[in-house]
Amino acid sequence: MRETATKKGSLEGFSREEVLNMLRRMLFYRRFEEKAEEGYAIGKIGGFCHLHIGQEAAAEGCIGPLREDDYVVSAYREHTQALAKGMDARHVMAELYGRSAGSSAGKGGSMHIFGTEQAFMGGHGIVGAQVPLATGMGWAIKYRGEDRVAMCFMGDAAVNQGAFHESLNMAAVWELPVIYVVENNEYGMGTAFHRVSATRVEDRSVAYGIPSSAVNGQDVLEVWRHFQELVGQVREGGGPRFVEVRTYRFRGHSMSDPVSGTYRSKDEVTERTERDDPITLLRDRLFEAELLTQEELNSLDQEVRAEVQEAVDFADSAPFPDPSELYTHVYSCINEHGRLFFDGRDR
Amino acid sequence: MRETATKKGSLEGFSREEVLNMLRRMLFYRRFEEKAEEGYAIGKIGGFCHLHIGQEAAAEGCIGPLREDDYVVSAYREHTQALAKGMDARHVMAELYGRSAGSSAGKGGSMHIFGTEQAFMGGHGIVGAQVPLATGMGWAIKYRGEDRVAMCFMGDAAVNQGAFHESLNMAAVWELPVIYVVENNEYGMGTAFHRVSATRVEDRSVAYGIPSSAVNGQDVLEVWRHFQELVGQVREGGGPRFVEVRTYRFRGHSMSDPVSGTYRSKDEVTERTERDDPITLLRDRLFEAELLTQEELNSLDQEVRAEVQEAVDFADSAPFPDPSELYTHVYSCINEHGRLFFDGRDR
Amino acid sequence: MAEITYRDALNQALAEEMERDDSVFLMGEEVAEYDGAYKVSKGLLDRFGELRVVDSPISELGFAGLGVGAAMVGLRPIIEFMTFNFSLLALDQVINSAAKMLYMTGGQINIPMVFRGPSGAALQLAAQHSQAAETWYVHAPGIKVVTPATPADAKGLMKAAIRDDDPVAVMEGELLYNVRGEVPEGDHVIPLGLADVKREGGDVSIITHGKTVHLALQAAKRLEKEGIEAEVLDLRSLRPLDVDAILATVRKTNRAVYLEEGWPYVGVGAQVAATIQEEAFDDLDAPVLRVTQADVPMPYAKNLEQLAKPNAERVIAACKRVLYRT
Amino acid sequence: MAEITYRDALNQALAEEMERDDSVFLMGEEVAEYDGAYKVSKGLLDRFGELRVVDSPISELGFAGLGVGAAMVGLRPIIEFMTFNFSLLALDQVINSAAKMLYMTGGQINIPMVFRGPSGAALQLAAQHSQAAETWYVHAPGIKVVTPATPADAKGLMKAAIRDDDPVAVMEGELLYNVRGEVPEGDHVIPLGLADVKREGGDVSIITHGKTVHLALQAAKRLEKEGIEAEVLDLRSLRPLDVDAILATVRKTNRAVYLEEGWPYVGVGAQVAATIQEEAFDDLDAPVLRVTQADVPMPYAKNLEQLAKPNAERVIAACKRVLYRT
Ligand SMILES: Cc1ncc(C[n+]2csc(CCOP(=O)(O)OP(=O)(O)O)c2C)c(N)n1
Ligand SMILES: Cc1ncc(C[n+]2csc(CCOP(=O)(O)OP(=O)(O)O)c2C)c(N)n1
Ligand SMILES: [Mg+2]
Ligand SMILES: [Mg+2]
Repeated sequence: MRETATKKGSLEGFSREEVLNMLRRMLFYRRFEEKAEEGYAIGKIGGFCHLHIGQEAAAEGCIGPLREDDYVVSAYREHTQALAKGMDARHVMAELYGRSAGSSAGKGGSMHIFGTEQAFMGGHGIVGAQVPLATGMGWAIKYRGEDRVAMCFMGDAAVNQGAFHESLNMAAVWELPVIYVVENNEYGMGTAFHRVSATRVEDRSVAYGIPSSAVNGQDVLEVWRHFQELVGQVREGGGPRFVEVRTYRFRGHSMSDPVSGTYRSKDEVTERTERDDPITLLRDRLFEAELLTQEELNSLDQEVRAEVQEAVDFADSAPFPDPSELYTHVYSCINEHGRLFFDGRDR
Repeated sequence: MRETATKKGSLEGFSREEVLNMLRRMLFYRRFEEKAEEGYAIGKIGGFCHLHIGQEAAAEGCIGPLREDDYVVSAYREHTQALAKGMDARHVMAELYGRSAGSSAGKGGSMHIFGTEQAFMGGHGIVGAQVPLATGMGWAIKYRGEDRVAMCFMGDAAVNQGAFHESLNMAAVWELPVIYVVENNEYGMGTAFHRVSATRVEDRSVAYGIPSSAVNGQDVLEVWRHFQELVGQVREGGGPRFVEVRTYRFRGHSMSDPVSGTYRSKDEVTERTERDDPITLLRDRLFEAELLTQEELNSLDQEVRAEVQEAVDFADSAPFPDPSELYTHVYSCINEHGRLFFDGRDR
Repeated sequence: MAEITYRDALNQALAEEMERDDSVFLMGEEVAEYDGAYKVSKGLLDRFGELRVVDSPISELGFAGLGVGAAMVGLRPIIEFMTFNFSLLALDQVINSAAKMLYMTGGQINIPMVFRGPSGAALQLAAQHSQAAETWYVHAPGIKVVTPATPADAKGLMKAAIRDDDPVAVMEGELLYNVRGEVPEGDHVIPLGLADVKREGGDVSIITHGKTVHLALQAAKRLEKEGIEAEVLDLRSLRPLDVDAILATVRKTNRAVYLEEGWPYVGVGAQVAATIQEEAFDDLDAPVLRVTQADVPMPYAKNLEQLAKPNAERVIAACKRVLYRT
Repeated sequence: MAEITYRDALNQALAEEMERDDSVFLMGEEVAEYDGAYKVSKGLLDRFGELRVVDSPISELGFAGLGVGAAMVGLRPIIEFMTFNFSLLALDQVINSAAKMLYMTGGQINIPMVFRGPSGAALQLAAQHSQAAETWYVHAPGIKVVTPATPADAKGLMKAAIRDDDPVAVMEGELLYNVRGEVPEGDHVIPLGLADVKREGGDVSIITHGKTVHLALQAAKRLEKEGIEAEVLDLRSLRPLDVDAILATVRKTNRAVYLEEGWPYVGVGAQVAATIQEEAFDDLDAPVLRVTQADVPMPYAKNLEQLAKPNAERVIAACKRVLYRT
């Protein structure tokens, strides 16, 4: 189907257009996160804000091969995954800004981005809690006899949660169509993975008999190719899969945390961000293959920046939620009898 | 150290005395449980009562090689393990009878047998909850630089609890002196292990890099030998171990559950109880090796029965807890100020 | 109307709703092959097959979360906790996922699911197996809680819970499963949030929920012999809570006792007493008193357990105290 | 007396107690190398080494249970929850193991341990990260709960909690860590169960605990301008609960408002209101009112969050209502 790697105008079997598209989208994620960073710095965004900078190839390469109706579930470092799944950047940014036009009407914020129309199922703040949820979506797919796939993102530290264990066992027993993706960025906050785990991430699915693999998460082409294959297997009824995507967190854990410190040195971060930037890596390969010029890149970046700026403008000019929204969306069904709220609001 | 298996007057390297002792103790466990069964039938024992009948070799063979000050922690099917660890049968039976002379002063019952003097640390009713507790004891051993061992029993179904996963990871990371023992009696209540687990019990520690092994849990000599080795390794700082002890539950899950039914056939139970009785198996080998006669066995059994009967008599004649005991042991430290109880008892 | 057990009433409700709506499924430990630890799901596996009646591993956090995930995409899971004691392990998913989902998605995702099973003490099950779970569930906005006391209420509330579009915890009682009573056949649905006067009386109100409704009725009968007419109000639903019914009975009798099987500190009775004094302060002729489990973990010994549980004597004494008849 | 932050007061308490008793250790996420997510354990790793200050994996149920196990054999663990929000995952070990252990062992095994960390909302952390945990902990007999509001109380209560032979939950506040105040040096221990009158006044009692003590003081100041003298009673300890102090302030002012940052339904305020009307019925000139978080999951948007949290206006309004000044 794809052109071969050697063929002119292509890269490792991906057409120029496909690769440029990946580059463009990764740039878009990067610029989006940079604007989130900025928004946080100037106080437009509050709370905890976890950036995906450095890990864009995971968003692009894992989600890219999915179908629109496949489910994606994630943790709190999910902005770019939401974008990758097709959510409108304006609604995501407005959510970060806590505005009524936000995807969760301003009620969720950075950690709780949801877009049901794009089957992006959040945005969960309790480490590991999304793993049973994704498993439940896999269950629903099986229950209904659909050929969808549920993809569950988690961080490396999440594999030490009980919920992870219980979920993978159930997925294996019932052969659910779930791909569990660990984005191993080497740290859970300030704790290096190996300090709190006796084995490699990759080894963590053996106990459930779930096929495991690992990819270089900074190489979007490798990630994409690998996930394309996995998604196919799972869609065809192959049961769950487990993947370690090896990556690196370029920023602090959240906007309130330092980029380096007692837990990782400045030098380490400098070295890794210089060496392992997924966008730079792809750019250089495109340059090398003469599929992209600096000018083309510049204009790509201009486009992307404009698009992100538009999202920021949208967010910034959107109204805050109406005070009356405080009490909506607590219950979807306000029963005819009895009282549901106990703070005296109806008195 | 031990005599060889071929030597006369011995069995597989154990002296006649050692083996007879094992037989005697297993008989003791059996008779104890039969009396518990009886006590339940006549309403002297209430609540949930889980018998260990058929699994006696696990109690004897795993705990036998331990030192007095090694910790044993278990679930709710723990009567014989408490006895194996040295607890007085009278206190255990009195606990089942809910009397003040019971090991937990009648407050714990069948599921909560504790004997701190014998380092028997319970008796826990929430499936899997004892696993972190044992891990904490392992932590304390390491913290204090002792050479004790903590042994943690659990059922096959318990390996699907998140607490299991979280604990084994910590034990591995910190190299704690804990032996995790899964008594695989093939069922968790009415659910066959393979119906709710995608892999074998034995495979469950791979993800943590904890050495794993399996033994025939109906052969007390094999169990003993294996655990003697493991205990030595762990005591010498070898870190945690994981063992599957393959056994079979001869009775219903608890006294309130049927022995067979939709989940396992009567035939299966008959076949297995006939084939796999750890006491019969050992007896036959002793007969065969001409280390025991029927008369000797009979008198052994008489002794054991008398001892158990004494425990029953003790329990049955012990007083119920004094009503004032209702409020003791809630707090060990009743603070000078403020109220700790809110049911109006002090008014 | 047929007289059937509470257990069979629940079974009917489950079967009828599963028949009516094929997005409803039941998952939990032993619910399928074993027919349920307490046989509530008897026959459902045969009738609906193993995709709709599912034996889970002992992974409360996991399968509760699986239920929430399935509900997120439109199924209507019924998650059975063998008992609510074990559901403490799952509380994170109940509160942080199920109860908060609708809010944090800005209304995008509702969770139409049921958590069910027995709550509270049975007989001599000791500290870890005898716990009333109401407080842990009812505290959080986003979830609803019902506590049927009779077979008819069990059927009617279970059906309403399954049809409700929000997460509903249905707290049953192990000691209720064999209770018999008349149950309307067919589509008997009791709206959530409607309390029920189980006995009328003008002198004092015994307000209660769940299993202790029967105890309240016993106490009322004995009080009658002493010339005291107690009204017994069964809340049936704790959230939504029928505050109107509570205030109505208090306005009628001017004296109230809250009876519950759980612990007192931040128990349901604390909330109801606080509410009554907030909203009917001038109607009260005496403080609202509470009769609860003794404020101790449940002891195993039969005699201590009896002392720990609320009993008719204590209810009667409380009623007399609010009537200043001591 | 030095003026230091609440954070440093806690740090002092931890360091002094670890110095005093080498069976005390601290375990939790990020407590060691990272100095604590909120820097409460700053410097402790260097001082006490990695056996006594331990970074755990993100396994709340596991390491809480590990702490209980270590306590069972005589260590005195301090288990830090990065925030109490995450402790819902560990609740089974807290309630079923820690709180019930002494009872179900018939007095053989006490659990001398501390669970600590921030509880309640900070700023814009949304539904899953903004939860007050009091109700889930205080409900069960066997556990104690304290909620220091000032640096001095933080030090004094933390030290008392570590020395107590029962499990004690110390609920701190993320928004309190930077609060400064005078803290006695050295062995400053505040007995559990002693409430503290943070402000005297004769017209109305604002009873509260934890973070909202500061809000109560603000409200009292504003009320003063309107000629209303509010007494502010800081409970400090929720279990043991200083009921005498509660009754004393109510007997003095005859009017009380409970202020808390958590949800209302079975909140601490419900218990305190119920207790007041039970035990000081005739002293009340008005119902006890409650000011709480809005009964909704915490919203992210800044304006909604402000509306959701209790504020001075609402406290003032409640005070005026119980004074019938509206
Ligand atoms: C159950 C739970 N415990 C602790 C936290 C606090 N916390 C948030 S993110 C995080 C680290 C997670 O690291 P990892 O899973 O590797 O994901 P990453 O942040 O690196 O993407 C921690 C400890 C939480 N949100 N939930
Ligand atoms: C967390 C929890 N869930 C459910 C139960 C109810 N329960 C008690 S024992 C049991 C089966 C356990 O089986 P297994 O671990 O194999 O041990 P066995 O009884 O066979 O010794 C179940 C489901 C419980 N006690 N705790
Ligand atoms: Mg990470
Ligand atoms: Mg078993």
